[in-house]
Amino acid sequence: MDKKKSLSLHVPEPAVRPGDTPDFSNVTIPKAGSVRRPPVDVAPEEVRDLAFSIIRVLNRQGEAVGPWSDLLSPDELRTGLRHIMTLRAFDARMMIAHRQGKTSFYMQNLGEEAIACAFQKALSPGDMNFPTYRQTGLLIASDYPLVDMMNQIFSNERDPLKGRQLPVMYSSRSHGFFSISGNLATQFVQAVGWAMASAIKNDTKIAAAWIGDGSTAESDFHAGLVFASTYKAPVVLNIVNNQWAISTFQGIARGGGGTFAARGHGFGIPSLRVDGNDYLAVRAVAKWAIDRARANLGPTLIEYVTYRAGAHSTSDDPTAYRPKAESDSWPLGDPVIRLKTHLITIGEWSKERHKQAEAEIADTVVAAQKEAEKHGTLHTGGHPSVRNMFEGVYAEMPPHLRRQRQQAGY
Amino acid sequence: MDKKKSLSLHVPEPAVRPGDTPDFSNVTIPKAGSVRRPPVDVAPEEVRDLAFSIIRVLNRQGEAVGPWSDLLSPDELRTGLRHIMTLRAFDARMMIAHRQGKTSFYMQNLGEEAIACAFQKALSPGDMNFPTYRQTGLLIASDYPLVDMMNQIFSNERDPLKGRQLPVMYSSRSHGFFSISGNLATQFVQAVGWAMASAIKNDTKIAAAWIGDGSTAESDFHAGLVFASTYKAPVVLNIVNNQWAISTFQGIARGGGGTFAARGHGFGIPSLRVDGNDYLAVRAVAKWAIDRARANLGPTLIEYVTYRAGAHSTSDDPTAYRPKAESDSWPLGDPVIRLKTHLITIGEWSKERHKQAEAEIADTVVAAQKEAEKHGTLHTGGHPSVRNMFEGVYAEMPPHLRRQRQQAGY
Amino acid sequence: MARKTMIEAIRDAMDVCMGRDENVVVFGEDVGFFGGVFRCTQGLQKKYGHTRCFDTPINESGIVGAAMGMAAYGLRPCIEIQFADYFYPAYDQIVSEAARIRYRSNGDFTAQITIRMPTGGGIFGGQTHSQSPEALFTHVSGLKTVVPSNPYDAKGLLIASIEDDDPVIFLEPKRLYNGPFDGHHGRPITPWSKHDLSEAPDGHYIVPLGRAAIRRAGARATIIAYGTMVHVCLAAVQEAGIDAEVIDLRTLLPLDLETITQSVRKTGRCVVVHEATLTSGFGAELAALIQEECFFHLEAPVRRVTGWDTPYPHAQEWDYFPGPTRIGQALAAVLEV
Amino acid sequence: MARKTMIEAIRDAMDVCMGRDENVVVFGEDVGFFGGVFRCTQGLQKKYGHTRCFDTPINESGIVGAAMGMAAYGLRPCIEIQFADYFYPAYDQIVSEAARIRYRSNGDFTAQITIRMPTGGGIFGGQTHSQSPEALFTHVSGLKTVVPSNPYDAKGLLIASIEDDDPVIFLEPKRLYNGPFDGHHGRPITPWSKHDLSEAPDGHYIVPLGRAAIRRAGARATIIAYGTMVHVCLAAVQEAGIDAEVIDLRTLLPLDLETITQSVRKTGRCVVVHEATLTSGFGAELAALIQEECFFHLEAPVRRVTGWDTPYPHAQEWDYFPGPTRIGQALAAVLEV
Ligand SMILES: Cc1ncc(C[n+]2csc(CCOP(=O)(O)OP(=O)(O)O)c2C)c(N)n1
Ligand SMILES: Cc1ncc(C[n+]2csc(CCOP(=O)(O)OP(=O)(O)O)c2C)c(N)n1
Ligand SMILES: [Mg+2]
Ligand SMILES: [Mg+2]
Repeated sequence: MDKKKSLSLHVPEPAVRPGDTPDFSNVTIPKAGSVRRPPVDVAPEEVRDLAFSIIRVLNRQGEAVGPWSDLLSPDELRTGLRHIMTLRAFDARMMIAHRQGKTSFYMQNLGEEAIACAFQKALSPGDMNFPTYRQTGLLIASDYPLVDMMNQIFSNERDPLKGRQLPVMYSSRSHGFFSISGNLATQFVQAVGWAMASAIKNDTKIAAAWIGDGSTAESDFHAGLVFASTYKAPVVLNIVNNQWAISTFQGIARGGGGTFAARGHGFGIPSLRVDGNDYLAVRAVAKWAIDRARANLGPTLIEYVTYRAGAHSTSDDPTAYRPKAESDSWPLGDPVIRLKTHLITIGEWSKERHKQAEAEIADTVVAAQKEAEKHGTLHTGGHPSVRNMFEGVYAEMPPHLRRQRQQAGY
Repeated sequence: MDKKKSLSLHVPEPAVRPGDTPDFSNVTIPKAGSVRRPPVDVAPEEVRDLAFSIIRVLNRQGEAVGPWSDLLSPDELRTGLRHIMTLRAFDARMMIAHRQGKTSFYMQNLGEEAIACAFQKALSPGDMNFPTYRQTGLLIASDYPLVDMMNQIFSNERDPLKGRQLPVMYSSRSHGFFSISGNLATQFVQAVGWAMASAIKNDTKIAAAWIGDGSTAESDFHAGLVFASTYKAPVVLNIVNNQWAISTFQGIARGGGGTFAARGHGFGIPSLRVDGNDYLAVRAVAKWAIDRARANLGPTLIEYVTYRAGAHSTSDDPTAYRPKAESDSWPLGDPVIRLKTHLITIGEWSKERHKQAEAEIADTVVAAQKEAEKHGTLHTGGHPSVRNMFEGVYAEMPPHLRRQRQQAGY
Repeated sequence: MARKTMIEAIRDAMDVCMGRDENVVVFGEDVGFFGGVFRCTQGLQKKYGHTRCFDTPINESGIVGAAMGMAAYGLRPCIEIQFADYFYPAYDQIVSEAARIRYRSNGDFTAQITIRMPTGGGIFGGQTHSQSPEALFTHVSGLKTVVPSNPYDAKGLLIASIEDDDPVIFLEPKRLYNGPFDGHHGRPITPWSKHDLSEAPDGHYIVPLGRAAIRRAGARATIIAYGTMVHVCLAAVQEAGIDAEVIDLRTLLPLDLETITQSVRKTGRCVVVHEATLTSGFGAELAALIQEECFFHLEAPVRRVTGWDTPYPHAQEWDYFPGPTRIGQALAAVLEV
Repeated sequence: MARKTMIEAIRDAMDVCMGRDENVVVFGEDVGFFGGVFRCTQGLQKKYGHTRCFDTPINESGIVGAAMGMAAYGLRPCIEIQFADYFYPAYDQIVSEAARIRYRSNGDFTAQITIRMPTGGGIFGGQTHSQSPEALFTHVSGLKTVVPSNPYDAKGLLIASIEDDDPVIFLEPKRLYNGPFDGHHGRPITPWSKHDLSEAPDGHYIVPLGRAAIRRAGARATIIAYGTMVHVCLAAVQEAGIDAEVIDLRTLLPLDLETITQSVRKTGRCVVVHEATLTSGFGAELAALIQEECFFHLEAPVRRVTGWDTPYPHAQEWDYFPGPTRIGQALAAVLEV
């Protein structure tokens, strides 16, 4: 070993940048149906390989194949399709509403819709999600009213959160959706705490934690894994790897780890990777992990491999840091098209029905928006009273806040 | 899956508690010499097994065996023995000094002496350790003056840290020993930053991070792994698993992970486990990791399997939470005895020489203590001026501190 | 016999709450089998089982974050941070999560969590076992901050905190755990059994949050303190022979401003005392409020006696600690004007 | 042409420092190729290479912790926390490490680190993109805290901060990035090019830390502010037609107490303004100091105009923001007495 050789810093860089030709040749995509399905009580050591593969059900022909495929009825599939189409339509409308100044901010789910929508349908009532800002599908798939989401986005007089929160930072205990934090990763260990509570109370409910690829670098991701592994908490730990964290490609957070799913190995947590754009695969893997948690077998880590097809948020322009057409060349395709193709392939759907569904969904979204706008948008119409600004800081308003509210004239 | 079955919380418990018979039958100890030694440029994936075994060199007969054994000359071994004996003698004196009220606090290294002493000798001048409070061996093995350590412990007028720091929280840039923090784990990612700096400057120096088993649960452990893995920093990441974190057994921090070394796997960092009570094994593994870092091959994680034979600190009584005799039944033995036996076995040492060495070391330590006590102990004799309390908060004293110093009358 | 040390009173408060409400759970580093490094949770695991009182991994953010999730579920966690000096890794969970969850979710989720931490110096703990970080909590809307000065209050305030539906930071002056401390560190420790306020009745009672106590009525000046400093101030007043009123805040937020202003309007002079560093300490808020509210009653500026603006040094501890001498000087100074 | 926006001035400061000193490195989330979400580091990676300006994993504790290690090695990191609202996970590294390393190691190791963070509201950022946490830094001995209000100062203060041998918290009022803001949110944005203090010379110059600037001389009252609030206060003074002196602190710690006391002794009346919440905000320290130092010159209590003691709300942003009206009212109130 030549001790005199000088060191150099390795700074990971994405393969391509704006102007380059998109290239995903480094992403190995196993054939649909090729990954085995172990029993839920499998020993973690025996499924290490599943963290380095990708569980896929839908093949290029739109067929559902392999051991993870035998799950859903055509009705369930159509419901799933409706959910992801609704989410996409909802996003599109809200992006326009943002451009029209009806809200200050928006974050869309484009390209990732299948993940949260499918996961939610694998949960049972009473289970609790601890989501990030990009799991709106959880609400859609649990039939949370679109109009309430819009009321929140518009910060209007019916906003369930009284204008206090940034748009899309929903909260709904009744729909199993924990209040979203702007501070990344905090929810990850909170989910574990919720699951521990359920176990302490000998309940049957389980929790689901959500985090983005970039945010796995945050410390509370570690805290979550440590607590989940120590107490074998009934929780599903979900990592949505959409390849980007604002302008930062996943290689920065992932380092030399191969995959994000592999993070679970140091904790003895079974860790699976799944095609996030394959509704059937997501739902099957989600069910596996949820069953495992419910059977008191402890946590499971799931990495959803997907691609953030849109901008990070309405404050961001991705053409500054990645090729414009990168999204189109993403090898796992589009979740709507893949599910639609599958339904058509099995004779349970058609182009016409799809068109019609699109129109119906558009109508539903537009109707909800009309209704929401009656109650105001950010700068016009009804809005939450300023009194609300002072309320809810504590269960009871302490004297100093009462005084401040009076000073403010409310 | 019966969804109605109720959950329950798993809280890990040690096998035995005070009153029980010590039992380490669950600790699998591979035969000395049985673990392979891969080349330093091995791919991390190819050494996963090394995180689940224990690299050992010294067998029960005191022979050095296997692929990690061909390293040290008899002189080096004798130096090593002197270091660990000195540390032990030093600790013993300081424990007494504490009981005599000469210092407020002390933390000993009993049972773990080989680790830091052997590691330090594998480093090169200019390399930097980021230690915890239980790596005093780094200073001993780099010939830091005992009297300066005692001056610090006694907070006397020669205390290099001017009485500002808790005893044993040494700092010595010149001896490659970063200032110890009372806040656990912070140093772990700092070491990675130091190593990154060395790489940025195309230097040849490397860093070593240190952490206890319990402290791997802290978030900065994760931060360290993330940064080390992303930038392939030239750093050796050391976990000293001495089985206990104050009263908490290692199962709480380790959870279901099997070993602490396995934590590296999720980051693609080669991770080795080594017999921490085997001076030769520690030194060989340390050299392997240091060579790797120096060759710009990136970080290595090492778990040292050892046992905290003493109390956590002078504020602690371990008989409240573990069997009194647990230490005696620790299957990896005592580092002093094992190295001594080896030297005798190879004909390079004798009981007599050992006795004589013990006496010499005792003299050296006593002489250092006499010298240090001339300059005061915590409550008697020379002590740092109170002026020092106000100095060194900033490079230059700002006006408000000058005013406060005057108010205080200094 | 209801005389208790601070430690016993604190332990008893948790015991009472765990006995009355199955949703109360207690956890933290070393709090389970061992009963905590200061033994405040001793016996609780044995009595209530290891799923209601347990050890955690050493991750303060995880401890508070897990408590957040448990509170969202409906439990009522009372958690321990081993020393107040170690809350920093949990600050994000405390500030961004616990303090704001009710507000941001419009009451959909709440954080009925009590976070206990031993605080303050006087035990030669050096800069990482001596801190008084209360001002870092009082600046955060949504938190309540409590600092008891005696066993009676400690028990009643801790029960009130655990039963409170908002997150409460409960700072335990570790120098008071085993006896009142008047700042004369050279003298032998007085045990709590000799102090009236160690009479902490068994069973349930509360000391309501947000109410100060007047520990000594007086006419010539007002001293405002909390925790250890209450005892040091009482000693200083006695030694100075000055008829000062000594207010023990007990709760810093919500603050009992009325008790303070009433007293200062009466005395016209005020000294604020705490162990934390001066700049941006809680004394700044007190001085600011008092000059706002009592401006025309003040005969002299409000003076602050506090720790210096340095880390808490190890060997110079007693030069750092704002002892009776410095308090006496400040009293004299406000009276001189 | 040396007219610059705040963003350009900040970028230029880093450029100048990186050019002069190879030990200056710049990193943080999205600061490398992209140049930061506010584009303050745009072009630096291209110019100085990706080992001197680079993206980091999203771990604020890691960012500051790595910078600590680099500073121990001898580098001079200037790092970005994407929003001040996200410094909390790094608080332990800032408070327990950066702020104390010089002291605890007796100068053996130091933390010459500048931590930049966009701060303040006014962009509908809601509670997690609007915070002003300065008081959480001013309470920490060993830190310096800087808040520029214009491009000239931003550049000079940032260079001074990077060259400073102690850790500096550099808070950038994001509402000022693209133009001065007088609090009238309904009006179109004025660009910096129209403002005198956008004249920030090219090359190296410093604005020394610890010195306030008088932005408007006046006789009847003193207004103390920093960052965005300086402009809002100037507007309020003009609109109220009151001859008030407006002090821009620029550095909160070390504080330029002399400029403050001189002014208040002259005017006898003082209003302190900041965007952060009231309780235990930096205004409390200012009010406490002023009443201590200027007691006999004060004609009226020092008044604080600040954000309310609530999280920063999204839709009610302009009711939260302490705008010209509230400042005018406070001015009138101190003058009434
Ligand atoms: C503690 C914290 N640090 C930084 C940010 C700023 N931030 C918001 S989103 C984001 C990127 C997150 O990326 P990822 O986790 O991959 O989620 P994605 O947006 O891709 O869904 C960053 C850095 C934040 N919100 N909180
Ligand atoms: C942030 C922080 N949390 C808690 C503590 C209190 N504490 C000091 S040592 C210790 C146990 C550490 O155990 P381990 O990491 O196994 O090291 P060991 O003492 O066994 O060498 C704890 C909890 C601390 N110093 N810092
Ligand atoms: Mg992402
Ligand atoms: Mg240990």
